[in-house]
Amino acid sequence: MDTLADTTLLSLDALSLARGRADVLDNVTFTLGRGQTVGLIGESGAGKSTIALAIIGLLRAPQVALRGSIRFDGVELTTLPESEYRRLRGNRIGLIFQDATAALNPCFTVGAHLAEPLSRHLGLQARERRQRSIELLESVGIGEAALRLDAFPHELSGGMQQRVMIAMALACDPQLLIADEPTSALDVTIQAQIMELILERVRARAASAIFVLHDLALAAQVCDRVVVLYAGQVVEEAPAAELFADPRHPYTRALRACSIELGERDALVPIPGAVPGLEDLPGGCRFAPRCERASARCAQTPPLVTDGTRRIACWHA
Amino acid sequence: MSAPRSMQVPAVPATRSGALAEGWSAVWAQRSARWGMGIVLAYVLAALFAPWLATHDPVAQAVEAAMQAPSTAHWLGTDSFGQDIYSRLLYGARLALAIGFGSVLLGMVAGVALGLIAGLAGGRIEWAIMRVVDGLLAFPELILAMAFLAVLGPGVDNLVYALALSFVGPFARTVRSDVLQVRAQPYVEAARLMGVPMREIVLRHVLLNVAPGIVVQAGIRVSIAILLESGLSFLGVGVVPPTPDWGLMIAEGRAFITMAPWISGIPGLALAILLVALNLLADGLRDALDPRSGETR
Amino acid sequence: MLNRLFAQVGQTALVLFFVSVASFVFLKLAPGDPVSLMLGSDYNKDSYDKLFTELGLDRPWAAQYASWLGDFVTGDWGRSFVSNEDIFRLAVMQALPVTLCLAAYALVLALLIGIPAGVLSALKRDTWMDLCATGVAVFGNAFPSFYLGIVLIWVFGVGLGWFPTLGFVAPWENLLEGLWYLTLPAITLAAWYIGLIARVTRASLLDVLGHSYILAARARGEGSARVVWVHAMRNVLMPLTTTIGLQLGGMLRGAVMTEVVFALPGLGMMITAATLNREYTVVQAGVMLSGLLFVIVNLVVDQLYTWLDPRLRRLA
Amino acid sequence: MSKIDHRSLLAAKLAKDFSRGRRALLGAGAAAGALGLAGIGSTALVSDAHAQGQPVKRGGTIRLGWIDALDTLDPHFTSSLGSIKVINNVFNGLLKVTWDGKKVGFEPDLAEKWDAVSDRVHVFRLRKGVKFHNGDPLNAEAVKWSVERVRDPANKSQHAYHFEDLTSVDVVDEFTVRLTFSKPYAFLPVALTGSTGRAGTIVCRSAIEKLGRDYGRNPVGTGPFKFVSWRENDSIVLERNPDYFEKGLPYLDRVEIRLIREPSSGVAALLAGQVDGLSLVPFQFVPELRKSPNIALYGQVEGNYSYVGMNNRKGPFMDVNLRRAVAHAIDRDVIVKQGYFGEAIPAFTPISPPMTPFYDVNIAKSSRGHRLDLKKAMEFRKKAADQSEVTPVYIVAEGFTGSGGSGTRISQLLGPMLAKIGVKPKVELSDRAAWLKRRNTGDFDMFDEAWIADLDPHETITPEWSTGRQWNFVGYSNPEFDKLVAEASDTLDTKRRIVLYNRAVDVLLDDAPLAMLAHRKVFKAFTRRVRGFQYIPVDLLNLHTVSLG
Repeated sequence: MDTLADTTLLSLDALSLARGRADVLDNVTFTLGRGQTVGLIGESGAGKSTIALAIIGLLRAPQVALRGSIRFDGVELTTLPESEYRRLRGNRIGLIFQDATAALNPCFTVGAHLAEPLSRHLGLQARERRQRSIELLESVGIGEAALRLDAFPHELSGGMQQRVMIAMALACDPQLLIADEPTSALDVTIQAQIMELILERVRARAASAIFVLHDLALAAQVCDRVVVLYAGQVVEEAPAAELFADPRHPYTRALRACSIELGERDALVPIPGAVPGLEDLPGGCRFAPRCERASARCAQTPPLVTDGTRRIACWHA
Repeated sequence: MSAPRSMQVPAVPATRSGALAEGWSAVWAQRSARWGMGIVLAYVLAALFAPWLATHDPVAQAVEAAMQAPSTAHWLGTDSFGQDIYSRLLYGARLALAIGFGSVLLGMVAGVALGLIAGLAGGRIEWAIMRVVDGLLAFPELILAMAFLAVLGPGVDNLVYALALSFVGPFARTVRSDVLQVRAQPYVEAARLMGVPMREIVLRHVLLNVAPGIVVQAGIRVSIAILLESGLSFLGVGVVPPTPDWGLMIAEGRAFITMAPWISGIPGLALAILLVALNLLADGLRDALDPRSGETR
Repeated sequence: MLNRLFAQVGQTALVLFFVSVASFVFLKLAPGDPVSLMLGSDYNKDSYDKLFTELGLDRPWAAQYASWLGDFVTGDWGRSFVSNEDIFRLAVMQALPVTLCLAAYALVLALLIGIPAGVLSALKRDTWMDLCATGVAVFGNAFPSFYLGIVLIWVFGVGLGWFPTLGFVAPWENLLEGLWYLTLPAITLAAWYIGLIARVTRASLLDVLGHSYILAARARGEGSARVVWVHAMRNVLMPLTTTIGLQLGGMLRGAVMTEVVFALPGLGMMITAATLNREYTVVQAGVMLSGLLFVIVNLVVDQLYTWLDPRLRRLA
Repeated sequence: MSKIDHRSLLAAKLAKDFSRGRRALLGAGAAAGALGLAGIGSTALVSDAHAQGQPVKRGGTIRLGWIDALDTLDPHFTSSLGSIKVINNVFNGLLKVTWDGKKVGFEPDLAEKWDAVSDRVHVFRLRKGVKFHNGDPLNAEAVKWSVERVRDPANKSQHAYHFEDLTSVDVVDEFTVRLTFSKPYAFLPVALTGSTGRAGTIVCRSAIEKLGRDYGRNPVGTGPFKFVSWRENDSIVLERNPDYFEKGLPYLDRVEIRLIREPSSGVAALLAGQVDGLSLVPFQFVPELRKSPNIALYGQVEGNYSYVGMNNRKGPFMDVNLRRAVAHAIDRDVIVKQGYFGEAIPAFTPISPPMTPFYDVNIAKSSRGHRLDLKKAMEFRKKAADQSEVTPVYIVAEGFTGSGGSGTRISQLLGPMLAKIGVKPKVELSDRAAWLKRRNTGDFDMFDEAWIADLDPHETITPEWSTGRQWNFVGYSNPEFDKLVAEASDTLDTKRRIVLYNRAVDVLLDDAPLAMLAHRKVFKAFTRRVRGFQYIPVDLLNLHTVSLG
């Protein structure tokens, strides 16, 4: 147990989350080791971002109904008092948002944004804060950092804004960095740079990271492990390379088939149908209505079966 | 604290064209707007059926029954002339609603016309119209109405004209800016390039698109009109007594505020409740029809 | 920049010119004149004619207006027919400060009450607290100021004796007493704005709280209070400023009634009395002044808005 | 009619009045007869509070709420009783009005002695050592200049008619001035004090020559209080005149007058103790104030009458029978109760109770004057030319009754009464400026108003109803009436005057250009800490004897 606690930074155990009548997450379980990166994959509405928000504690009771457990560095987060949770956020857990333009307060300068966690968590004084902020900006590849501190978000390009977001998330040297589709709002040419930057910063600090992505190929490139989510459930989990090379769940396969970068052009097959509404989910396997291999058995919920380094939830696997 | 709004708030229909019908159900979907609408409806009904609901002639005086507290004979008491307050209240609702809606409607028609002309014509015409509108806006509403009434003399019809005049400015300004916005839309440009006559463009695209904004604006103005009307009557340049009018009733009753508080209190409360309801309704209209405008108009 | 300023000034002057012509024509068309009022029950034709001529009211309208305008632009605002008071002194030195004090006090009160009420009802959305706060806001919007003023006078002035019921003590001479005297009028005038501000705050705050940057701030470990009052309110200030700015010009509307009820010698009172007295010179001065205020307020709000919203600032 | 008659009349009048004043000071019966027309000491009438032996507290500031409107503080050009009430504290006249609780009297004020040399020549001896507030001496020159200022047609004072029979004003010596009239002038004491002194008030020449029209905003007089400031729509401040000629008076250091447009605010301020008194109390508030133990109300039926005027020149009321029908259809008890909240008495004729001995105390039991008689009203109505429903235009202006405007109450009350005789007035409301214009130019069929603060039948009916006179707005003309009032004004014998005025009134009321309504009380209100106020029933608010307890 001790060794496990030492190597595991974060573990989600049977985490379920309901908001009103909508079951947003159902029985989500996975772990993240120290220095590891894990990717959360799935379509919109699969619950990826919800997991991110649940981990950082922005979706808690009484706002939502939360069951199961989230342990971070040996501490149970679901019952953690808000005041202590606040000390984790932005400090030991950093969050990078999908759309930096929206996630930066239009009324505050870059410097003000960066200064916040520095003063709150590290208690730095104005002079130190400024120094540190400049270092941070430089570390994420922003030139003329001192000038940029006084800039407002709208005066920066999208890529720059995302770099600022990253700098903010890294400001306090977090043990865990959660990146929620950090590049999807950016130009393709910049996406790679930003991804590279995040990975580089994470590795440089030997931190762990969770990447929320919808692109399986990208996940395969940047993550150690990948968790595939569908309609709030984990359907498959595996080391990234294995999963990409040999997806076993029909949904994972379908996702891979959608992937443009690595798949051949004519192999691009869209998934029929749409993600079911969270308020009236089908019984049994939730993917069954869209699954080409669906059969009578699928009316029953498939268990998440562990198979070596992988886990999968499908009767047909 | 709240999470992303899209998850909590039911999406509001954002399409502007043909929004009126959808808007109606969107208004109805809001609890406070439903309340507002219900109360306004009750007032309208009370006004319509005043002759049947009233227990007394609203201007019948009874010397021996002056300044009586509410009783079974006079449900809401009597004023200093012995007139039945309940009956006056009902007939007063007629006047308040007629003046409120009448003046806003009139001001709206004139203001929309001016705004449309200014927005569509552009150039010198627009410039001239907008300077006049600025001038109207620079007048304090009450003073404008007072000056106008001084010219025309008091009376319900003149009151409606005077109030309407003070509403022309705001409507014209709103409509003009809406028109400019709509004009810049690609589909209007496209229609123009396709040779659709300007008049048709105005009717089909522009008017339809600015309609929700106007309706919202009108909704807010009705309560202001009623407020102004009562103020003018209070100052003694509005409605001619003994016409049952809430402003007059309050003005008359203010002399007896400790001895017979109901004389001014009841019409005051009736006025306040109606205005609350109108405001709720206007809020609902705004949320439903013109969600982006916020309260910034 | 300078060109824009000149255009602005020119346009303002034109609008004010229009306003002055309109008020002149209105008052001339209105039956009655200051002389009948001055003579009152001691009316006789001789005195009437003499005074009428003496005041220059027998000249053609155009001449009367022209001479007024000529004097006005050269800084001579003339004298009141009835009181023979110097109008510049009356309007600018005496009435304007009263109305400005009243409006400023009312605005501060409205902000101090309206914003917390709006925030409370947004944060406790759909609870009884929201209902109460909304109720206060909505009722503030609903009571005619003359009635509210009279009720406040009787309850807090006569009944409880907490506040003076009338009169004006210059706050620049005695701040505390000045504020004390202005409290009831300011509440009366503020009521409408409390409602307005609470509603705008609630709506804008709900909108702002839905933005990711609020979530992002919380994800950085910011406390709820700071998130609401710093991150969110900073953004709420923009729509709030616009609304208040648009309505502030109309504050004179409420001020008229409030000043009459509380016997405050402000602009609203001055214009009301002068309108009833048909003193076109005073009304014109008053209306021009209020028009000017309107324009200035708009300019200030524009500036404030640019200052509040960095996105509107131009990069130097 | 003879000299003797005249002198004895005045002598008797003055002796009686002065002796009463003396009696208060010196004790009963002190040399009343001996005084005759001779000089009166400069000793002041002592106020009731002090007569009662209460200690008088000197100093302090009284704050008064002024509900009625002011126009100017120049006594020769004011038309407003609101102004007069202030003016009477800043200025003095040759004579002043007094009240003993039963009847009105006239006493020397700036004059120390008044001799009627003949029925046309009056000599006034002035007090010595009186100074205007700016230091100018009050002397015969000043009086002459002041009287001529009113009389001079070039100045067009609306009060000039008081002196239309004045042929000359002569300075006899530094402190003696002589007024010579072209005919016997019984009205002189009233002319000098009536309309509460607008014509007989002495103003300061040098100040007027310096200030011109501004004098009305910066009055300089000889009175107990000096003018300090007037802030438009806000306040007027007066301060104690240390050199006032009545020794020891006034008691107050300062008077702050708050100008209040909204009467209910004024009443609230009084009840809240924010002001110590009100210049006027509209009838609506009287019951409220009567209830309050901290408030003293001063008010009696004064020299006034309210009436409905009907246009004789045009419209339905050219028909005398219709006018008579209206005059007899009005229930004056309802008007008194509902219109004036019981604070009035029905008016049968224009002669009001303070006009002793002209007022007939048994008028109610007589058959003279206007009274409710529906049968009679219907008879007149049947005689009227127009038998269909008549809709005369009734002009009204907003305002509380008794606070300057006549308000709309009377018109509302008259509606149902007149409906009974098929007269349905069309009420047209306007602001006061428009109302005055319409009244002055005869643009109406009917209106209601009141003539107020009158002391003598002459001023209460002559300029109002004589052919072509300035206040005859309805265009009434009856040579018989004109002849009777003209004769009465040249007559000095009181008994004869009574007969003449009674006949004139009967003619007037039979023609009914007006329908009588009521004689109203006029109220002042003070908090209980205000002591020594002397009530005078011509709407005056003199503060020189007032102190704060």
